[in-house]
Amino acid sequence: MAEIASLANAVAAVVHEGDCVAIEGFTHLIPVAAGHEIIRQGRKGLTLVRLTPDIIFDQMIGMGCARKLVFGWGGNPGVGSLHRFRDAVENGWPNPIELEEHSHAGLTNRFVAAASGLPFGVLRGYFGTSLMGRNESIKPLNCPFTGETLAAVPALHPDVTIIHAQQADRHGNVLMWGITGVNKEAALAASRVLVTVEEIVDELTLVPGGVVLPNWVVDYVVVAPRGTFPSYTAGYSDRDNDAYVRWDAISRERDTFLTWIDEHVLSPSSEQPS
Amino acid sequence: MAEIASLANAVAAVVHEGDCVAIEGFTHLIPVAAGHEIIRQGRKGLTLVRLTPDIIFDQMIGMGCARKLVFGWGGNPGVGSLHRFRDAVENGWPNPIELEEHSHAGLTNRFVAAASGLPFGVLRGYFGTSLMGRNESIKPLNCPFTGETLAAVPALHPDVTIIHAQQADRHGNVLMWGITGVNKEAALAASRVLVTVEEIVDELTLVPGGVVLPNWVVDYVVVAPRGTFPSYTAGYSDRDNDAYVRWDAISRERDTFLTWIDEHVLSPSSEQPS
Amino acid sequence: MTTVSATGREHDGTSDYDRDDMMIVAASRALLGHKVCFVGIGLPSTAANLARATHTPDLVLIYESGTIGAKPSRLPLSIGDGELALTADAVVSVPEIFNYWLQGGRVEVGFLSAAQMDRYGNLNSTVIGGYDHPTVRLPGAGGAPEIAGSCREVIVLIRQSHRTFVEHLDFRTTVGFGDGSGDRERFGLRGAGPTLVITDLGLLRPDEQTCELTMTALHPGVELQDALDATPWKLRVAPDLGRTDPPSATELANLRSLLATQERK
Amino acid sequence: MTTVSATGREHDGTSDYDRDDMMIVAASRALLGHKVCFVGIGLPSTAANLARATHTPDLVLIYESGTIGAKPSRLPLSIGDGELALTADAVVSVPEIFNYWLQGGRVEVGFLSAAQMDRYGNLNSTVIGGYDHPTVRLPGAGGAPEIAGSCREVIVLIRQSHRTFVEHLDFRTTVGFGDGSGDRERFGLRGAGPTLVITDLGLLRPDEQTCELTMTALHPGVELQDALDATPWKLRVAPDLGRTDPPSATELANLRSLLATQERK
Repeated sequence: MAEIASLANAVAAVVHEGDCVAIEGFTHLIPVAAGHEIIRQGRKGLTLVRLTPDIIFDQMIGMGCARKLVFGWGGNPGVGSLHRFRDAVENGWPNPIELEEHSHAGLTNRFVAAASGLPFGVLRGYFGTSLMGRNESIKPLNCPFTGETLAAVPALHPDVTIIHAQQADRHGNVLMWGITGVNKEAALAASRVLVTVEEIVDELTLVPGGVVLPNWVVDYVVVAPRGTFPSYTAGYSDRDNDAYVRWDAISRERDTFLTWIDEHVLSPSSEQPS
Repeated sequence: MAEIASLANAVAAVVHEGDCVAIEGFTHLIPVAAGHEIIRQGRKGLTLVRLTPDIIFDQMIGMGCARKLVFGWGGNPGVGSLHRFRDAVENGWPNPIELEEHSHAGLTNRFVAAASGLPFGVLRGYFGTSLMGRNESIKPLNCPFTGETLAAVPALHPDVTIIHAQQADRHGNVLMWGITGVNKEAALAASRVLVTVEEIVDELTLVPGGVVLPNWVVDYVVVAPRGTFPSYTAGYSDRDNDAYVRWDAISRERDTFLTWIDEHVLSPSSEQPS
Repeated sequence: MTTVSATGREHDGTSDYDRDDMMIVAASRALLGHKVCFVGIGLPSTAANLARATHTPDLVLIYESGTIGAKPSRLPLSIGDGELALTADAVVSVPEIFNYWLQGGRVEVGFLSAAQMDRYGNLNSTVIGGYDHPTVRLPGAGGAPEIAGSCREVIVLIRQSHRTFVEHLDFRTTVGFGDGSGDRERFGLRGAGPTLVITDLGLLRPDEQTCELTMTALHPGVELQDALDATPWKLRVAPDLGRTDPPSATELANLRSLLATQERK
Repeated sequence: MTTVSATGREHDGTSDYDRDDMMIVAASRALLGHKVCFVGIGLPSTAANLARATHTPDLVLIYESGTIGAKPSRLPLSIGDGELALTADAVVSVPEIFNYWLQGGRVEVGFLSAAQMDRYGNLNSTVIGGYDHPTVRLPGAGGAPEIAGSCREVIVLIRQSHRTFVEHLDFRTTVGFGDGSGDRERFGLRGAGPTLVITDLGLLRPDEQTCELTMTALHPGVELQDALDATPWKLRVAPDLGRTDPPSATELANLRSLLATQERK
């Protein structure tokens, strides 16, 4: 049953040292504010899971939150590389990180399998690629009817999934719309679910394309207006494309990165979007 | 690319002797008018597929359209037995029919697998039941990660799927809402798709819970107002519960059944809902 | 006010009740303290809505048609009743209901009924007689096998007689406890199975060791001999055999109001 | 009007064009007569929208984020751009996009790019150098492997040089034709694979027998020796080597209009 809590309390309650933490949102609805709170709380040793690691994972990796990354595509969308991600992989700074990489379809089906209470998902994919040999979580499986060989991937059950949505009601029922990506599946796959929202409303009004998460599958709801900045929240905020471009320069060097984090994440006034 | 056609022309184009024909709609949006047209066109030897065979399948079975039935639950919802279905199974009238029965979850996942381009679907189910031994389309499958044994079911690709929706636009894009059941999956599983609709509108306006089938996955769109009677179409018509009760009496005996079909399906004036 | 229930008897609106009413009331009581319930049409739907009206207003009703959190103001006539969709927190596809919500292990209590049940709570809703040439062809499995497999607990509503309680099922549509202890695990079924069977005579629960259904309570006015006579096998009886409380005035009043909402009376 | 394209060169709005423009125009031409296209951001998105503007207004654009039939009025900046959702016929979940629409075999043409490509059209977008200690860590697979596997055809957009055309990939992220004829079938890949590679120098297509990429046309102003020099292996050349038509005035005008819609110029 969802509890409405502060960001600090909710993150402290659900994200523990060493946890497997999925943070979803496909370009849209990226829970940046929650990621910043994890940095502030100094969580280490996390297995971070996300289809598209972008700026928020770059920041968390750069601050040493991650022991391992499970992902599909790690880049600054439309701009280029994630420099903190690269520094960790190429140079082990601030710590080496283990990589488990998938295609988007493969990782998506790991969430789907977990949400469905199945131990594995099946897809056409991976054969002939170097991913197959590199990743022990991909195995061949024969169709018992046609004999075809398909790829099986194990269900992925995060300890906690964090997503952002437009609204919740006072009972903690959640409503999101627009591009909702794999948010529902990632939430239903997890042991604990934290949803940051733009606002609490008296009553949720269903909209076209709306996805509801009832309060009995959500643990914490946190009001975090503009909590997706510089990503966006349809109906509430626009993507700040310049911030993505700026991040390229900020993140290139370790010291400019640390200075930015100090100012925009760790400083007492930094719980506002930055 | 969807063509807007008359019911008679569209059914003649997509439903051929001996075809595997899925007619979906879960209580809501049952394409009764299309089923009646199949009866009028005298199609025989069909493999009829439907999660919940109800009045329309009872009528088609009683008129000898079916050679085989693939289904999950065959009853008159809230009333009792399907007497024509029972007469065919118990007494072979008007012809014996082969049964392939599934649980709803199993048959649903056969559609999902087909829609997904996979040769099989996986679910937790069937073990310990008599269905397992009776139905060759259910096979055990071991999880390559945990070793657990699950049930595999083969993808079901109907030759044609027929569904009903609220609206289409002039380009044949389809919009349905309310309880949409397994309509999308059944359509995406099929080689040919026929959608009957309440009306053609200039522009589709998305609604909460709305499901769109773009015109490039639909072959024929047919305007059939009240085409779900005595089922219902949210926003257009209510369920005629008394008709379901009346069907029990009409269908109990072969002659009252045949008289009803003559009057309400085969007579020249019967292309109106009845 | 005189109303006629689904089973055709007359009520005077006071403490008069019949065996169906008792089954419904017992089922609604079993939902006390529960959160999420998978509901079929008929007695289960009435019982779940009686629980909402009486003691568990926030009970989440999930119907197989895809409606999650339906709050019907009248008893639905089918699991795809428009009233369910209109009052639900969310309407999702049938694949999603089965895969994400039921198989995902999110439903606490599921209701089932059947034409036949054996001593291990296995159910037949497929055929009476042989499968290929049945005496009576029944509707079939529907959602039952997976409801029985995936709900954390299952409540079976079934009348108790030699017709319904049978030594050997003609067809095992749905697994209760198979042939006894350990079979559910062997079949990979995740929930606890039929933890409660509510009949018109009383309540049965599985024995902790053997999983054989054991009469644990009798409804008011029912003697133990009635239950023994209605059961074709040597019925196990709990040493502390209890007695169901009769429906309270509130329960009956709420039930009458619910039944009065049915269009077909 | 003077605009600066994504690659930073100036245009005078006339027939001046650069190699990126030629690649985009060639890609948009390849979409003529097609119906459904899976689009990534950058050159592919520009090419697909140029095709919509120029010759195939009904081209259905599917972006991995879940937008089906997007009709953006400006070039999107990411595959999850709000403009795509607002203008789409339908927005579905990412699992649905991959499973029902891509893997379901409903997409005719997919676009891909990569850091490296070999002679069989296999692609690397994962690492330069060794996997465990890479010289350059690239973003990774994303949607590419399944786009290459399930689209009926794939068009690769890649510059032609010794950096991008390599004898041996450092990592095979995405399968083109594997080690040659028959490998796609062996890997269970359903589409025809990279039937067209568009570079800044010209066009390559797989040999019908061996699947090795063969230079079939050169862009205006490019000499065969340029292509041979840019390729580290002995490049196969079609006997009837063609010449790409230069961008027409209409194509260039439409391209300029599209690029002008980008917020970041």
